[in-house]
Amino acid sequence: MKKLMRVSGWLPVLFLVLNLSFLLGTKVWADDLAGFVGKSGTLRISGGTAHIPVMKEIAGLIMKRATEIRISVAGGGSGLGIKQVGEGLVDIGNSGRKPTSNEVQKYGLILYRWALDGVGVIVNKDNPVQSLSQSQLQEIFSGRIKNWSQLGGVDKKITLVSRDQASGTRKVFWKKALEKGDISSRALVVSSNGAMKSAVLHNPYAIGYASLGFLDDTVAAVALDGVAPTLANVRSGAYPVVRGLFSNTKGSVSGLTKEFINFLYSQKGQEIILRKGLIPVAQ
Amino acid sequence: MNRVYDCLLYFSAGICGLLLLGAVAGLTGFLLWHGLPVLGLELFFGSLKIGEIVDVIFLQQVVVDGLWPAVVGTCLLVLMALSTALPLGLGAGIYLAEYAGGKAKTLFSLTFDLLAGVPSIVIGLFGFSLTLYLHRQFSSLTPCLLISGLSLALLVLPYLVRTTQTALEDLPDSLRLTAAALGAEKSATIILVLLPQALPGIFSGVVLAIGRAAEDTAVIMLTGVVATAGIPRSLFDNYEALPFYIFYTASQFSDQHELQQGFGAALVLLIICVLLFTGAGLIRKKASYRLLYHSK
Amino acid sequence: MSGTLQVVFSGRRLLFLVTAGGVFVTLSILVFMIVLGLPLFTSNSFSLILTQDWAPDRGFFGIFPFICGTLAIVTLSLLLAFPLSLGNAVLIHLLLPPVAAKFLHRVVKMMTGIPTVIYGFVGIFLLVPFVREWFDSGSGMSILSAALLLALLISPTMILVFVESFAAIPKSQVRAVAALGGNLRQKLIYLYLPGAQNGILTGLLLATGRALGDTMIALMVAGNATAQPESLLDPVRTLTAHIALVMAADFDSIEFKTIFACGIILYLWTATLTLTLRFLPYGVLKSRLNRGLS
Amino acid sequence: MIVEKIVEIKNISFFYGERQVLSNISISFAKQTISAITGASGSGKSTLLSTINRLWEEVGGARVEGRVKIWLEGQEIDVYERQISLPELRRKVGMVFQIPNPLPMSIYKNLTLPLKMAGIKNRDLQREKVESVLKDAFLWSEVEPRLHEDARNLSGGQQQRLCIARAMILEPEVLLLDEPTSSLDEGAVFEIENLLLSLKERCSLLMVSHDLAQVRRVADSAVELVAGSLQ
Repeated sequence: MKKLMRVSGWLPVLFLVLNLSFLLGTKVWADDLAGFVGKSGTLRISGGTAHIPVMKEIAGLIMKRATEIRISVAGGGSGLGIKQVGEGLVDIGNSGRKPTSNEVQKYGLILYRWALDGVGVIVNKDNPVQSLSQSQLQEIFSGRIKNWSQLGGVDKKITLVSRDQASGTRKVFWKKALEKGDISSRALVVSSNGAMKSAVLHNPYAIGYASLGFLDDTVAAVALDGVAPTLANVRSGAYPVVRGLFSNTKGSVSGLTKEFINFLYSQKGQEIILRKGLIPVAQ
Repeated sequence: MNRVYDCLLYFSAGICGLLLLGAVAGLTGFLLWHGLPVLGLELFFGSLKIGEIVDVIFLQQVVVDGLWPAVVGTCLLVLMALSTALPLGLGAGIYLAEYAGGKAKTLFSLTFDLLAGVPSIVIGLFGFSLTLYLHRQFSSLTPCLLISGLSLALLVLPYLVRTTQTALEDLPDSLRLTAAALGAEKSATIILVLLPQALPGIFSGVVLAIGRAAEDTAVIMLTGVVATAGIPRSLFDNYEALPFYIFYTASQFSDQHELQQGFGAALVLLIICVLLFTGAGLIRKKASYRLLYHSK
Repeated sequence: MSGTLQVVFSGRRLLFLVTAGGVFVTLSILVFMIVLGLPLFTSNSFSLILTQDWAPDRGFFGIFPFICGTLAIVTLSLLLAFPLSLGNAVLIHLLLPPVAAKFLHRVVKMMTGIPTVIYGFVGIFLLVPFVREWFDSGSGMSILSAALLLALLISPTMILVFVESFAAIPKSQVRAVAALGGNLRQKLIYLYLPGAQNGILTGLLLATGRALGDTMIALMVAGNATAQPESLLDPVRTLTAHIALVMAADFDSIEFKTIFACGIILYLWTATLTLTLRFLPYGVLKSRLNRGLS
Repeated sequence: MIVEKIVEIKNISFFYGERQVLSNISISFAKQTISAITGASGSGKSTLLSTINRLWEEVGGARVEGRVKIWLEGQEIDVYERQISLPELRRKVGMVFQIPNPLPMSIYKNLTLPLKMAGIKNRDLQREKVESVLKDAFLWSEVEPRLHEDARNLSGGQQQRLCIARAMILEPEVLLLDEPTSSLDEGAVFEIENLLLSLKERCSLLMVSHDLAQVRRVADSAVELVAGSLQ
């Protein structure tokens, strides 16, 4: 009992500190984020992992400004994003492929394509093989070419890295780069673009594929039939393995979800998208 | 010839010891080497200044590039799991030790043994599918802190039951007889005599349970933990947690800074868990002494 | 005071309900998985799931490679961990001078507190590159890497159980052998190993359970490839890792349903282990086990 | 008559931690006799016995000062001078304990274990020795049909005779007996005493006992220990 009294004696002090910090926390800003200030609530985002860097950055910005807002960002893959938003488990479901008309109809999805992305083949920086033909790529991923020496590289086994079934990146890569050819079951399986990049970064003999947003100088992007996977080549249409990045909602939305989607198309939002290595698309 | 065998025995046992110690030293050394340099306020609060950190603690400021939300998430998880499992575990433990008898006792304790053996990912799967099922009934429920906490409670429940039960059963019967001879009812015997005596044993079970709840990754991975969420405002929010942060970073860090954060997080979790496990014995001794001899 | 007593006294029924609740939940885990996996039993024959390969692109949803992967990793880790644990238990209980033995015992106890995810984390950055370069085969993410880490994870459990069961051997018997001129090796062969048989088996079963149930190490360092393994250096996917990976899939798909098959298999395996343990005659050891070990 | 010594204890002091259990004891025992050590419980009788086969070393925290000499096949050996390995010493100096301690294995295996440990692997020889030692212990007729049953199923007196047989199977020169009958009933005591008297020809027996009547019945000589010193 005595203990309780002692604790309750601290309450006014606590209150004061709380209020003070609240005053310090609310500063007025006038820019694209202004729409969030004063709002509160929770926004759940999940799905495509190519979207994550952009989503995380924006979520951080918003939460820092409007501390009553909570935004959670999860991965899981495009398939999961579409499914979860459809079932109402999240507010925004991201996908790295266009949801099928079946999915759109079933759940009444509304699609927002806010960026253009390519799927690039990546190898370790130290790998001398940095250019492949499409047919070579298909042979590699089907497991028919097993050793880098067959491609003019070192005499080491090739480590294939692939993604799981829920991945939109996998689907696009499989369709457009492999032309629906086999992917060997000996391939390592990772569950996100980030994991793909770090797998290739750490294994000098690995080959994988990832969103352009994840390509930087830590890994080597492989030119496909002589065309490097760069933003410029995607924009010009020279690089073939291209896809849109979608954020999907169930039906038309309002409030926080709407503000978030709008921010993706705002000037600041498009800046962030570009900075993360993707090509922003106007609404 | 015998001498040769003897030497062989000493030699191979010695090798085993060295291998084990070497592995542990390698593991902790590796984490310390990479983790110690980043251990500091920045690891937890990112680029925030000291003044802002106070705001963080009162939820007026958000940490975006630090471990703080994960630490808070893990603490909340442990709290949730324990506050659910402790009363249940104690109750079931007392029942099994003092009331149940015959077939019921065998059957019940067998079931708790079964539960103790169920892999954590299967418990996570259970929590996840239960959520899916409930979501179809009440659309507002999604994987969240509440579900994770309850699933973890399920994970640690058998530890609590078993430690309570054995702590009570290990007490000498003379204790029960003495209490009975003094005219105490069974319930009074349990509360006033047996439980205080069994407390050290029960306590070690609680510590074990905290450790399990804090380190488990498989359960929460399926039931609501996410990479970025901030501090949860309610039981129905997503959350971050230390072990998941470590797993996430290990597989998909994008730069050196994130990797460093991962090492920092691993070191923090290691320190927490090891302190919990080794400190438990110490506190246990002290607690039982205070309880039994230092009454005020 | 009497108020509290009253509550507990009438609370006998409450205690029973609590206990029964725990029992109910344990059983409902299995029921839930069977119900949710039901479409699997009806639409696709269950035996196909158990025996086929995993190739969703071609319509194969078998989890056989994952069963193989799980068994391969668990077996190898036990093969590695058993002698290691026995050696350390012998060191602790018989060979080392008291101070050193106490130190090693402490370290082993501390090891039980190391989170699994940390083994995985260190494994990725320390062990995997090592295995890749040393054995010069593929990615380094392999049965071997996972089994090595898993061996480290399960050894403390085994060592502690072994030491406990060595300690449970009556001093009088130890003296008898000593008085007959038995040296350490002979004590071990003629007294400790046979005397601790049940303890050793218990330790092995407990460790097997832990190894079977582990998710993080396999998920992080075994590579998760869907092919059937052919060598120790092949990447594999375990049942547990399959659950963790595919749970992100479309809930209505067959792929998603297969994780319930994995769940059921894991549940049945661990239940068998628990039942075996339960019917081992291990008397004293058991209460010791329940108290401190998992 | 010249008495041939078998064991000589010289200035033995024994410490258990800080506590001194034996202080400066010197005594010698004659060959092929039964020598008794008597005294109240806690006077250090058993400890004194354990200094001869160094069994105290099995328990931590103890320390010994002084010397113990034994004569094996006429050769003088200092027990604490590493002239003889510990296992070898214990094979030559057998010991029987207060509470019978058959090992958790069959009767037959209890008896062959010391042989195996001493490197005697010949099966026929083992069988032969088992039979003769059981006969010597007046146990053969009782246990012959159940040689392969658990030794712990025997009665207390039988167990103790088995333990004596087990100690004798290596043909030790000295047999240490630590209150060998105190846990047994009267009939069994009588049988054991008979057995001990019959063993006298083959080896020297050192027996700790607090039963003065027993000492009078079987011992050729006796000394008394009081609080760790000879009286």
